[in-house]
Amino acid sequence: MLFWQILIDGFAISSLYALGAMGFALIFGVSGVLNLSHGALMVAAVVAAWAAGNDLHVGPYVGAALGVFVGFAASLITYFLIVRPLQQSRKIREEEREIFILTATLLWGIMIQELIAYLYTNNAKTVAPIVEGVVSLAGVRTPSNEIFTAVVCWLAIGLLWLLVNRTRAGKAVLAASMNPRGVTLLGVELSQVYIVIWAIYGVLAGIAGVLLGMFLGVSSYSVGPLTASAFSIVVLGGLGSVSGALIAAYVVGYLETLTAYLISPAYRTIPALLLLVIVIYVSPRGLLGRR
Amino acid sequence: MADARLDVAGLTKRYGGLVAVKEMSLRVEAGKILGLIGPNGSGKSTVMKLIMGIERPDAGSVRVGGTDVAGWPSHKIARLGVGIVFQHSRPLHRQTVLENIKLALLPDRLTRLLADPETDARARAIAARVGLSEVADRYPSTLAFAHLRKIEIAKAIARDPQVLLIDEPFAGLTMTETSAFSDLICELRDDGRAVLLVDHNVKSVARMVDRVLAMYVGERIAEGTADEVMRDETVRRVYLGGSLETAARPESTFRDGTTPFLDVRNVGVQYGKAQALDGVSIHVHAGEFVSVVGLNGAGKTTLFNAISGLLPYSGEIRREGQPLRGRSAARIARDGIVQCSEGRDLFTGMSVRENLDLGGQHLPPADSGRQIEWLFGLFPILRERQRQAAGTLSGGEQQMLTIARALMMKPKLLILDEPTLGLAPVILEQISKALERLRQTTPISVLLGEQNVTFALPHADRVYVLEHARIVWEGEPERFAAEAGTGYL
Amino acid sequence: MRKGQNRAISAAFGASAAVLAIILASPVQAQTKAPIKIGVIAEAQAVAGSSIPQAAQLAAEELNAAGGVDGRKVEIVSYDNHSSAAESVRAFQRAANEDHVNAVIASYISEVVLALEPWTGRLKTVMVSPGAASDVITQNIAKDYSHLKYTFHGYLRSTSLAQQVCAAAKELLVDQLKMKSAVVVSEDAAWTTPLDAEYLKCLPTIGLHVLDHIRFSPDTTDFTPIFNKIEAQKPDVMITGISHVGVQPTVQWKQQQVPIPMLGISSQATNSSFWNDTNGATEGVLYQGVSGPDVAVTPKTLPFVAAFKKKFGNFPSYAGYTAYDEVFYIADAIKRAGSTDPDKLVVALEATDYVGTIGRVQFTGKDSPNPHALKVGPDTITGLMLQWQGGKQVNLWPAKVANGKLKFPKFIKVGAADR
Amino acid sequence: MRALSTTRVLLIVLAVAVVAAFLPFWFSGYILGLLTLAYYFGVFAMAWDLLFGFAGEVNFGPTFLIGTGAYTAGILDNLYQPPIAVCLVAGALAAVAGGVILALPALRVRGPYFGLTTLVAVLMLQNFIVVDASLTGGEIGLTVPDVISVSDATNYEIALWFMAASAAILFSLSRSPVGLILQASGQDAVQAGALGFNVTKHKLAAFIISAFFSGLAGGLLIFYLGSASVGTLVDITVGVQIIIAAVLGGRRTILGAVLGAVFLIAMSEALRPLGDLSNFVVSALALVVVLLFPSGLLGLLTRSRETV
Repeated sequence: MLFWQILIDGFAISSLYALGAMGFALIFGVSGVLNLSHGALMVAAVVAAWAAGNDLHVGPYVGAALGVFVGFAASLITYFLIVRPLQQSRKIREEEREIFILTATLLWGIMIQELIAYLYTNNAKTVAPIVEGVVSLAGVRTPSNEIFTAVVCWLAIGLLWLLVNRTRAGKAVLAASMNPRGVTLLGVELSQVYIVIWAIYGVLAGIAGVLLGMFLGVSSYSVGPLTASAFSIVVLGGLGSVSGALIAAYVVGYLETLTAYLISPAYRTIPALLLLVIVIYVSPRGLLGRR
Repeated sequence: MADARLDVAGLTKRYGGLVAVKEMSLRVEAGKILGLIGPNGSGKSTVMKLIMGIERPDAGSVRVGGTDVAGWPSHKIARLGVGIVFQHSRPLHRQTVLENIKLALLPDRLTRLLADPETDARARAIAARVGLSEVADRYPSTLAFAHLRKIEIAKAIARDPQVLLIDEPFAGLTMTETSAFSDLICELRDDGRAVLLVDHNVKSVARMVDRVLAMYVGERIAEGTADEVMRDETVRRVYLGGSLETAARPESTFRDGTTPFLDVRNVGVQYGKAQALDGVSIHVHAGEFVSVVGLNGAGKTTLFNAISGLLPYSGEIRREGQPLRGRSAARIARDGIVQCSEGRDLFTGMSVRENLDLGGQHLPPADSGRQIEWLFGLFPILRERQRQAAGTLSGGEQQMLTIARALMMKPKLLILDEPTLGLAPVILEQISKALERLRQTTPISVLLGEQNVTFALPHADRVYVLEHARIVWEGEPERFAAEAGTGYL
Repeated sequence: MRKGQNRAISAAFGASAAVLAIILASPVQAQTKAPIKIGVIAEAQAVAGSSIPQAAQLAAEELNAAGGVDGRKVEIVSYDNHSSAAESVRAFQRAANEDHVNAVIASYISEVVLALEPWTGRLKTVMVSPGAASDVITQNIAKDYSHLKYTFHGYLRSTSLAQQVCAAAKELLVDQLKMKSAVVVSEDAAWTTPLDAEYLKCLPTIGLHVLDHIRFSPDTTDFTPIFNKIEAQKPDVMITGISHVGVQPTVQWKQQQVPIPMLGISSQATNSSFWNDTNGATEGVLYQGVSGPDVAVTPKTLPFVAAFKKKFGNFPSYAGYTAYDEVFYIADAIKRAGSTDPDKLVVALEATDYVGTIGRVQFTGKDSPNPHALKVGPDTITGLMLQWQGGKQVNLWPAKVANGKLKFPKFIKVGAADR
Repeated sequence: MRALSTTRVLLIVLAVAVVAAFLPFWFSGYILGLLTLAYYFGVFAMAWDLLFGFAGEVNFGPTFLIGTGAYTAGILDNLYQPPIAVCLVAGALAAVAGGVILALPALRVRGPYFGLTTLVAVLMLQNFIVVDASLTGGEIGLTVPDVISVSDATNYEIALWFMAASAAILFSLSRSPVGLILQASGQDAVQAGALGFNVTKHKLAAFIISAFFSGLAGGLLIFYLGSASVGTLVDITVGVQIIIAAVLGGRRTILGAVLGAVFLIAMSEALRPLGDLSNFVVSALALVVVLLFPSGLLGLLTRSRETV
């Protein structure tokens, strides 16, 4: 019973983690950017979906779509307003570019967070779920929404896989994540690849955010923890490796669930952090890192 | 025997399966200069790093004045009296030249909060010694490249090392600077130091060295005086290849007259202070096969990257009369000037077929399929390897894939940067044949950059020699051996 | 209500408080005397906290409209503490040293009030808390009365809260529904330590056997393991002690259809916006309150709610009621003391006997183990037990002010079978 | 800046500090309180600059050191109430121990990976504080029974002179032979090693010094505020604000960090009328500076001769 419980709950939460972290990994793989406003983008999507339901009184589907759109738009704004100017700035030394991008995206995340707290208070928000009720899975009473979350996550991951492996633009993106110079030499404009990946990333973060909003709920305080969790998953999986992030998300998700069930919910995140420290120390490239 | 300041024996270094240095032995006596030469990738820089303790050797001994220091951390080796002059200078930019020299004079102690009063005088003396007196109080960023190199020398000799390692002493220097620099090195030798000079070819160091040791793929191939080494058959084969057969078509047969397909005029490129290209002019006619030969570091890659739009440059690069400046690198590639870079830039995690498809992504699917069939004809091995990940191919197969991928773009001009790097002779043969077929059966122009002359000359219609950022010779391949060959060693 | 706590230093640096302008049509003669200044330090971005300055403002306006205190106007100076103890200290220092307020109304978070408590003695400034619950606040006063006597606890102590929950649970659950067992589940915070201790003491006395006692981190976002663990023990009810969290456990409780009712302290549930925040998941949640929007606890309650709703467009949080009353009884104490001298003000406040919106306010004496706490009981403050039903907060207990019947959503299995 | 000798700069620091020491005669307690905080954050930012600007280590976890120092001092005071000085020393020593722990991976892994370990260190500390609420006061804060003084002016003078002394020490250190070696080690560890410097030793020393000042300032800060909390001392965002102060002021200048910290405070004070939006605007302003003037305020004032 407990076994099935952990298996099912861990799967749902891990799928969410995976979706949230994959876009993050993709961006790092292609452009070497660690976007520390990640959590803020996700929360923005949740709050948009929530506000659409509460203030505009739209249905859950429209609300969710609006949330995803906000994630998408916020991601592109982040790229054009913050990341691109820093990537192209000639005033910044190459070896310091990284810390500038990290600092700027973090500041940007704080701005989004403060704006949300100002407009909608820092109370937790939950998005009206698209599906309600519970079903029994292997004797475990499971909310339909939890199943829905896992299904949508895997649909999105599957679509991403198809996009990357079955379309020309997607192939170019994948190729760019392996060797950005290589695609330039093949006549692909990297600047366009960047726009494509930030758009994909925005949609993924938006979907992950809205699902999280339906599943657990978020507040403006979730910004930091969400960024940190994506960050640790991506590091664990190996910076820049999308498939590594997928695996790491499940490692972290199940480790957390196991801890929560078997030890105490209060210690939930600690074993995952310990694992992270050990992995960084033993193999800084993470589980599947390339760089 | 006993007075060998530096005595290296059986030194071996492996990176994974690759043996970078294999049982190297060398000795340098006080007051002597040993030249360690070898083409790119021969392991000579690794030897230097092993001596300095920057890398740990897997086997062998490094004796400095009798003490075996193999495996020591580099600061301890330095304190035992070994100094190194790096090829790339990275002075502290916020400190003056003098302060940079003072740095090297400081004791390695945490408690030293005030410098000894005599440090200043000693630093000034060293500055005077290497010819930096006039600029001692200026900041490195305001200085010429030669001065930056001198700062490196000054730092290296600050601790009065008995063994001095110098990596590519003349890279990026002009003729006059080179001669001033070699005088300085000779003076340091006359102080009674043992000097190890690491460089690409014998010629550049011939004037100063007492002995030369030539390396090739991690092993010693010859040792002796500069003349002996230059006459050595193995060395000649490594650098110049065997007998050369050429089949050049005269330039007049290319009918685009005064506006060649590619016209590079007076192009210069700077990396920081170093002049990587200096007033280079070359041209390639439509359908012509042009080789640019030059040693590693001469500027070939820089030239190709400038053409491909990957670097800012001065001067003018035109394609069919139209300036290329302002077009993005990707646009230049799409328009038909396609580069196979030295590092190959393959998508190692993707299959051979996927790599090729990416090359053909701008083509309609039908064209792309036809092009792949044609390429499988050119490189049959790739057909067998279609489903294999590019990263798992052998070096030669990877090189073929790189060329094939570039050809998928239906280029008008194909730029090949060092395609032979690290490849076995059998593979060279195959690539060579493919290039010849390309030359015979297609209208594609080729611009080939090589240090391997054997490979570069047979197909070439015309040859340029690039040396120290400049074009020093241009002509038909058959004239090369007589006019430029000796200078090439 | 706070977690992860992403705090910009800029915020840490300063009490970035918006001073609410208080410009009222005022009688000319009143302006000849200096106004009485009351500082309000609260959590402007939190729902429970945001009502505090609003309610205080409303009270000041009503007082001033009636001519002020001995002709002196009452002025509210408010500070946003961003839910941070350190910022609250900054704000308190500013209020005392810079703005020279005569008294401070501060925060619904126990930790904040505990951090401010020593400063009330250091800066000799009277402070009344409208919403913190920890018993430690008053225990500290007992330990060092001469120094900490400036602190008044204007909200129920955790122990009192627990006693009220027990009293309500006895009538509603044990007497009506024959429940026998409970699990105590609380967030890990200063205010729940005495709360849980009292729960564990009083629940068995009313006939509820405590099967387990769970404390979870206020950082928790996924409550599934907690609910599962509780459900496995098959209790009849969960007795709650939550304030910093609220939306997430409630939503997940509904989503997972945990078949066990929740009753106890759920501070966020007292807010009228809780229905929207949880998308209605709060249906059936039972929570202790000192007042409800439609419950006439005293004759002053409903007029206050109406005026508040008219002015600010929403209903006050629980701390809004107490903050409103506090302005009145601080003003009253100043009037009786005839001075704003802090020591005289303390004496006057200790003698407070004021009927406000939540009941009759009297403080325990300085010889009590909990000096300066609110007295509770049938004659003073009884508290309420309310339930969310169809988007409305319905009061069920005590019976004389009840306006509805106990009702649970379908997934709750009450008295089901033979546990 | 560059043209000035170390002694000159120190005299200027002294002069500015003496002038600043008279501010209590003109300014209200509230402004002094703000400056007090600014000075402590200035010390945090200077300590960070020593690690990043000189030793070249990207430390995203300055708050790990600060938090370790502050909480050690605070918990000690809570449990046994020894003299405050004892608590401060214990805090600084604990921070130094934390610095050594942080340095271990730094000497092993490079670049972004080191940055990650520092981030993880902060998360671990944060978790420890939150979970171990009975000892640390948990999420909302630890209240200490003792404070150094309740007088704004006294607190201000303590912070000012502590900051000035730290600035003088750290600045002299950065200009001293040791600072030079540190800078060389940070820029090119291989070359520094080849010049005979034990890079490990120097970097470790930098971590210890940075940790010492961070921990001491952290301890002083909680005995000024009377409380410590994750949100004000440990959270990653606090660390980022410290980094922002240093970057705003100008990296590799040590003194710029103080300027950045004071600027941030002045800004948030000036924007106070905006209420809840002030944090938003301060972040936006800092972002604009980062985007448009990467060399920072001191860089802007002195037009550093360093060119890329």
